[in-house]
Amino acid sequence: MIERFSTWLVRHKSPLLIGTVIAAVIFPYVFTSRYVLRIAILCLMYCMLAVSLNLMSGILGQISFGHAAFWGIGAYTAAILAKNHGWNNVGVLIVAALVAGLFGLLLSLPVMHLKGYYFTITTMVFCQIVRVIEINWMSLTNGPLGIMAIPKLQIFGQLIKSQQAYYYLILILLSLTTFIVHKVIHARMGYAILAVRDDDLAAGAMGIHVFKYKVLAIVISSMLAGAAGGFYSVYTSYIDPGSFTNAVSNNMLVMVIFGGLGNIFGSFVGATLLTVLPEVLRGFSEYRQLVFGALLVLLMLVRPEGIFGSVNFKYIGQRLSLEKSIAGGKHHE
Amino acid sequence: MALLELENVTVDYGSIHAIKTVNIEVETGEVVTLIGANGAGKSTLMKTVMGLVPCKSGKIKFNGIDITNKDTQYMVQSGIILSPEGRQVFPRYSVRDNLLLGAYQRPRQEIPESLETVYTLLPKLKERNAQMAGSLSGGEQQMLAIGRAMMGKPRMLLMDEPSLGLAPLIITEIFNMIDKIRMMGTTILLVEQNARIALKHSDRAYVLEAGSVVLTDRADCLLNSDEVRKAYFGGL
Amino acid sequence: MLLQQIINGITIGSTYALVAIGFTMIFGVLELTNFSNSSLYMFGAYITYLLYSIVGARFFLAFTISIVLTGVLGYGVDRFALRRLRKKRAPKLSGLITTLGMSMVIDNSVMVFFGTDSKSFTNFMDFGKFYVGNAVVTWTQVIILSVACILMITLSIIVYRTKIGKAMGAIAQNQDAARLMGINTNKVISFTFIVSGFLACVAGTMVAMYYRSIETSMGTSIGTKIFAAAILGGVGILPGAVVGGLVLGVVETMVSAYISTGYRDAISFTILILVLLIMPNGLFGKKAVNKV
Amino acid sequence: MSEILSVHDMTQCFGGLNALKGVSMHVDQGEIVGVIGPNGAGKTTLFNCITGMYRPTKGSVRMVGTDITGWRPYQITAYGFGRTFQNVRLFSRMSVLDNVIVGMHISTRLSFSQMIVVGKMRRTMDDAVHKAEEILKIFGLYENRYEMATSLPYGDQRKVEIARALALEPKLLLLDEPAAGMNEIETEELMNTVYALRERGNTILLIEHDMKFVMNICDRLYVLNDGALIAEGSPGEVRTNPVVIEAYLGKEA
Amino acid sequence: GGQKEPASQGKPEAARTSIATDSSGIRYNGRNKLSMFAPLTGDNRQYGIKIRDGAELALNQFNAEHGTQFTIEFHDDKGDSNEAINLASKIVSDSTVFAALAGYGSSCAMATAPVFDENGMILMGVAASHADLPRMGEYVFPIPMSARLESVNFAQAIKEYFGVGKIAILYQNTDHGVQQSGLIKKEWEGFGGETVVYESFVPGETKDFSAVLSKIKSKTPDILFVSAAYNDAAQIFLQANQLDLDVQYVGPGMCLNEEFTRLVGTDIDGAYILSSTPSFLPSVLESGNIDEITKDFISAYKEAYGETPDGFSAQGYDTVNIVLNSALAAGTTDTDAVARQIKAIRSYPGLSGFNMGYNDQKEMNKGIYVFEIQNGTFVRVN
Ligand SMILES: Nc1ncnc2c1ncn2[C@@H]1O[C@H](COP(=O)(O)OP(=O)(O)OP(=O)(O)O)[C@@H](O)[C@H]1O
Ligand SMILES: Nc1ncnc2c1ncn2[C@@H]1O[C@H](COP(=O)(O)OP(=O)(O)OP(=O)(O)O)[C@@H](O)[C@H]1O
Ligand SMILES: [Mg+2]
Ligand SMILES: [Mg+2]
Repeated sequence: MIERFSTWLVRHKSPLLIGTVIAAVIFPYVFTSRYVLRIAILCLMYCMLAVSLNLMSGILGQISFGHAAFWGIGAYTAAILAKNHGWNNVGVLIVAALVAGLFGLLLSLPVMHLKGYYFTITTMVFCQIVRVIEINWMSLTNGPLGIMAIPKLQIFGQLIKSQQAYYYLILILLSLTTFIVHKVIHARMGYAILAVRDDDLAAGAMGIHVFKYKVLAIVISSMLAGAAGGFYSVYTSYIDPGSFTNAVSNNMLVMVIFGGLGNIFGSFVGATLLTVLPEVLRGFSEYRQLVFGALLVLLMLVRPEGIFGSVNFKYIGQRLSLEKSIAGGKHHE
Repeated sequence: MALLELENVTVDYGSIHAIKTVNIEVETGEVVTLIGANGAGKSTLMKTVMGLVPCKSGKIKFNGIDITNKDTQYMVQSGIILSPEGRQVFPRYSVRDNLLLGAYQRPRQEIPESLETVYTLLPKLKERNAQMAGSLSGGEQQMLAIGRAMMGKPRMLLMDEPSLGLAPLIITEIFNMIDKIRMMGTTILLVEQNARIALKHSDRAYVLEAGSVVLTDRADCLLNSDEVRKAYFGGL
Repeated sequence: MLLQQIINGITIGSTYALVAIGFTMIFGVLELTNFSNSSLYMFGAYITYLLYSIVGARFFLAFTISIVLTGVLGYGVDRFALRRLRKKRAPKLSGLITTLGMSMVIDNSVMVFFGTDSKSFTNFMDFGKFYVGNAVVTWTQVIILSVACILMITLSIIVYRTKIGKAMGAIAQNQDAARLMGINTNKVISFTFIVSGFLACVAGTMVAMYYRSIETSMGTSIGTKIFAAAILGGVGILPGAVVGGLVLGVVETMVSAYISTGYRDAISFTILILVLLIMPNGLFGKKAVNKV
Repeated sequence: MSEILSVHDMTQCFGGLNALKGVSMHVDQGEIVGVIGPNGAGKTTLFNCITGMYRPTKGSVRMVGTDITGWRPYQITAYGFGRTFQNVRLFSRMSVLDNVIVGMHISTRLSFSQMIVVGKMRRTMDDAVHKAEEILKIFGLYENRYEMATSLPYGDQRKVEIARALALEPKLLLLDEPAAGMNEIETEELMNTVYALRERGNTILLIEHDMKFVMNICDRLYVLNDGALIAEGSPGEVRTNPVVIEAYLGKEA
Repeated sequence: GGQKEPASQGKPEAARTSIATDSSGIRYNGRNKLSMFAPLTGDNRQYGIKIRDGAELALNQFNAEHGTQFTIEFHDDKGDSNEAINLASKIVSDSTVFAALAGYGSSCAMATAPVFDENGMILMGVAASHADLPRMGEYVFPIPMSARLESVNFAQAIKEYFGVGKIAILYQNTDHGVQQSGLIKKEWEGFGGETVVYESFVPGETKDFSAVLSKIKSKTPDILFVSAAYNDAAQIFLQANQLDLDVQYVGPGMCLNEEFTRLVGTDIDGAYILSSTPSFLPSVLESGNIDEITKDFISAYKEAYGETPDGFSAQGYDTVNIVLNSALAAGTTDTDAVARQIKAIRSYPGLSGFNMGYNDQKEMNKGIYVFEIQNGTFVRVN
């Protein structure tokens, strides 16, 4: 069923894309409720995080249980810059991305030696380390008290405050992220990264500098997460270490796997579903988490590869064009 | 009554029809070969018999009993054993452990004897007894896969391209061995690219093309048939 | 003080070891990251606690039934979720998400049923304490370490010496080939899960007795430590899990005694990463066969 | 004739096992050279040492006069060696076409100044697709180009491997049992392809157990047994060498 | 700031007219709802449930007594500040809500305060003792004693009972723990006392304290002050006992519950507990002379929920009563008017402490209870 749906999606790619863009742009005018907007903003932010994590875990194939660490590093960087150094223009997002990227670089060094599970555990532990530092380094992070009253972002000397403005900001960031990851996959670098995922030994035999591409993918992924963190911090204006835990990392990974490893569209679907679902389940009150867990298991049983895990839109598109050309060829005969 | 019967078996991989209503019979004590080009569906057929790939329609009977889509371990219990395409050895186990796993279903006391038999047939394995299977050379792994299948003491042995990657001398030995085990009463279904030698050692053969049986006859007839010669034997 | 700290470290380490054995069995043997393991550990402790009051304060009876029930739950995790995934030839990662979901279900069921407050748990292994030099050692600590070792030895024998153990390894390396050997993969995997349930219950109950309390977060708080211990010792290597747990415990204690309690985890985990950089396969892991 | 590859005194030990014992050999421009020998003789190991997959215990490898011993595989590939694997190692979640495009990693490299030219990157990739399709046509896999590589039958997977190695446009192509899993007709086709490659100026070093293939196609042969070189020469010489008959070919051949 | 309108307008007109006024004479203007967010799932569920029950009880009693039509709704925030902000956005969009109640923990209250402030809604920090909370907005009010005032009083009490000596402080790394212990340390050193060990731990991730306790032992302090939740505090004292520590144990008010006494048994008799909230344990109540209000509260609570209340229940109870009484006094549910009433509270007969009242900085001030553990129960000694 999903296969047929995917084919349909590919077939109507352009109108769907345009429709989505229009819908996304007019959304805040249709839904003005603060709550709906906040959920929408978080949704878009998690899409950004999921897409960036997908680059590391789905496309490079390095399963990470520590993505929240980069998000947190970005958030803290932005918060500290904005609060302590009065620096609250778009530059903070870039610096947040850079700092997170630096840590990504640090984390990617072990990948030269560590494979599979060993890397995975390293990411898990890395997240823990970062959090412990966030909690303990009082002078920098204000520890468990968190950083509050983070100044709002200033663009062209204009303090942006409204929910709508932040909605558009994250929409732009998400588009940028998607654009970057999409470009990465479809460029020469993407072929190399995918080859490394499938068989790094054979990739080496194709002249691919395996280590370089692993590092590149991880750094890009962590930078994007860092930017999302920077956004989060200026948007909510209060952060504490409790937001960047392993549980949150797990949640991000669930989004990606759920949507389908390696499929960007899947990450959108996964992130959206898993952000909206807990809100929808509010009615279950104390049974909410229980129901959520059960649904997770159930959905995995129905689609073990994740919703779009076994779908490759590029290949569907290629096959469709092939069919078309064959049909066209017959027509001419 | 035939030992193995395939009645109108069809197999799909999603939208790809790999096997299309195939009928095959193998009598007790026979050696039967399947030949066909790449992608004809030979390996798929073998996997289907073993229950590794679901059979979409049709029936597979072994010894008169319907075994369609049963669990693989049930096939092994009833005495069908496959030496699979691509070796599929257990890379982190030693050669000896791999062989012992081959005899997983059999009573403990019979194992030493079988082990000896395999070691005499394939002395290279004895030499490499304690080495990790994953570090063996390609040919050595192929020998191990064959040896491991023999350890199960099958009533019916399915071999998917046994000669793959083996040196000429060993190929000869493997086929001599096939002659020997069929003497002991084992029925054999063989898939081979090396059709010439396979046909020399078998009673009958089926020719598979794009998932269907297009021809079946006695092996020596096929060996001399122009049609087969043109399609499968090179001009050299 | 050093001696005391080493003893403290070994004790913490042996609680990690106790849980890590069961985890490593599934982790290494079946190559599945079983997130529900720490939930089973918590569940086991709670069930013992519950049964103890139901069967009228007969501890060993309660303990035995609890072990069985946790084993059954372990079986359930496999039977009702993972087995279906195997049947569909699902990728290994889907198993991971599934166990994560299962773990949420188990955790939250316990939370709803028992509440999240800590419960006091009587220590039935309290045989007093003795002194080595001026360091204090309790008999409970000795018992926990011994049980960890005994379990490790027993399981090692099962996994490395018996036929079913060999079958587990075969399944981990190549499931299809294992089926072709006539191995009943479902049965073997169920067995593994049942055993891991037993172990989780034993671990949970003993740790509960040691700290004389249980709480619903006991599983999650120990989660990362267990992964770390298992990895440190080498994936799937049972004695490795025990040694990994002990090493982690001692390092942690040393850090918290001589450097900082707050930064404890950060420092001990950094040490873990450094160790892995030098020994990429853990303390006991063999280099993977990588024939080209 | 210029020397493409020369191996000197190559030795490889795995624990107590000596898989290669002081092997020396060379391949010249435009040659097709075969390596044969019984199973476990060390042929694949020799390939692995040449391409940097293993670090030889002793000995050296030179490519067109440059000492490449100890280089990493990707460096060696970039410098001019392309290989296939005995156990097919395709990129399993990529299509046939993409597998071949990965093989063009080196040739599609752009300098930074080229990269900023608008559309240059896209054109390079389009060219790569085009070239890859041409290569697939040679192996009769053009029709299957959008299929997943691992869903192909075994014999075809081997062809994709060769196509992928060819896409590297290597100075020397190393093929490990290219004809395994192919029937006689297909083997003949492959032979023709290899001939055609030689015509195009490719130099090839190959391992093969199919004697017809080897004897017909190779200019020279090296025979390994138990890690040591036991014979070398033209196919005619090797075929009649009693040591080779004893160790490898058997009486019938 | 002037009068601010809630974010969303044009909401149920019908509701607005039907509950315009009632027998109490309050002008609702369509705003008669309290909205609480607290952890109803997750590790802090136990606290959230207690707060919820206390709040619900208070509301029902209040309505019954005054014939008012106040309602209350509860949301689950998992104790997660992110979810709390989601809920805050939801609450401020609801035009029938006039005050929000942040349940457990300061971080949820702190995180949501700007949202409520921006939208001119009252936010009560039911269990948020963060010293900075009152400054987070004009309409933000804490119910527990301010961490700053509490710590000063605790340090005073310790000095009073045990003299100025060597103290070891072990605290949980949460906002509460950090503030409390930091301030106590400062105060203590101001007295001329010495802090020999000052260490933190991450709650929920540390169960074994033997390492740091051995370290404390070697420094031979006179007093060990622990700032932690009851379960961790119990662990720390028990493990200290195992290691034969010879110090005076002093614990925080969070220990005043039944489970704590069950965990420690009679093992730590002689330990002191300092608290700004009272204890509702039967044993304590039997011994002490308690007022009628408390007695009624306990019996009503027990009847409704089958459990004894604790400090959190009392805080939930007090919060609702403070808000509703202020509304009653103001005669309206208008934010400004109600806030003015709350701000003016200087002495309130609450259950969650004695001598309750706000100071000019809106900080909550209370008296301190001192308990000693005797025979496994708390005995009030001041
Ligand atoms: N896992 C799979 N998914 C999709 N299609 C598959 C899969 N495996 C095989 N096929 C297709 O099924 C058909 C038969 O394949 P099979 O492997 O049985 O051929 P074969 O006769 O064994 O070929 P060879 O001689 O090369 O081994 C082929 O068209 C192949 O592409
Ligand atoms: N990584 C390794 N560790 C241990 N032994 C190895 C390793 N790689 C190869 N060997 C051993 O070295 C010997 C040579 O292996 P190699 O793969 O080179 O043989 P081969 O000549 O290619 O044989 P075949 O024709 O069967 O492929 C074999 O006996 C093999 O067991
Ligand atoms: Mg096949
Ligand atoms: Mg080889």
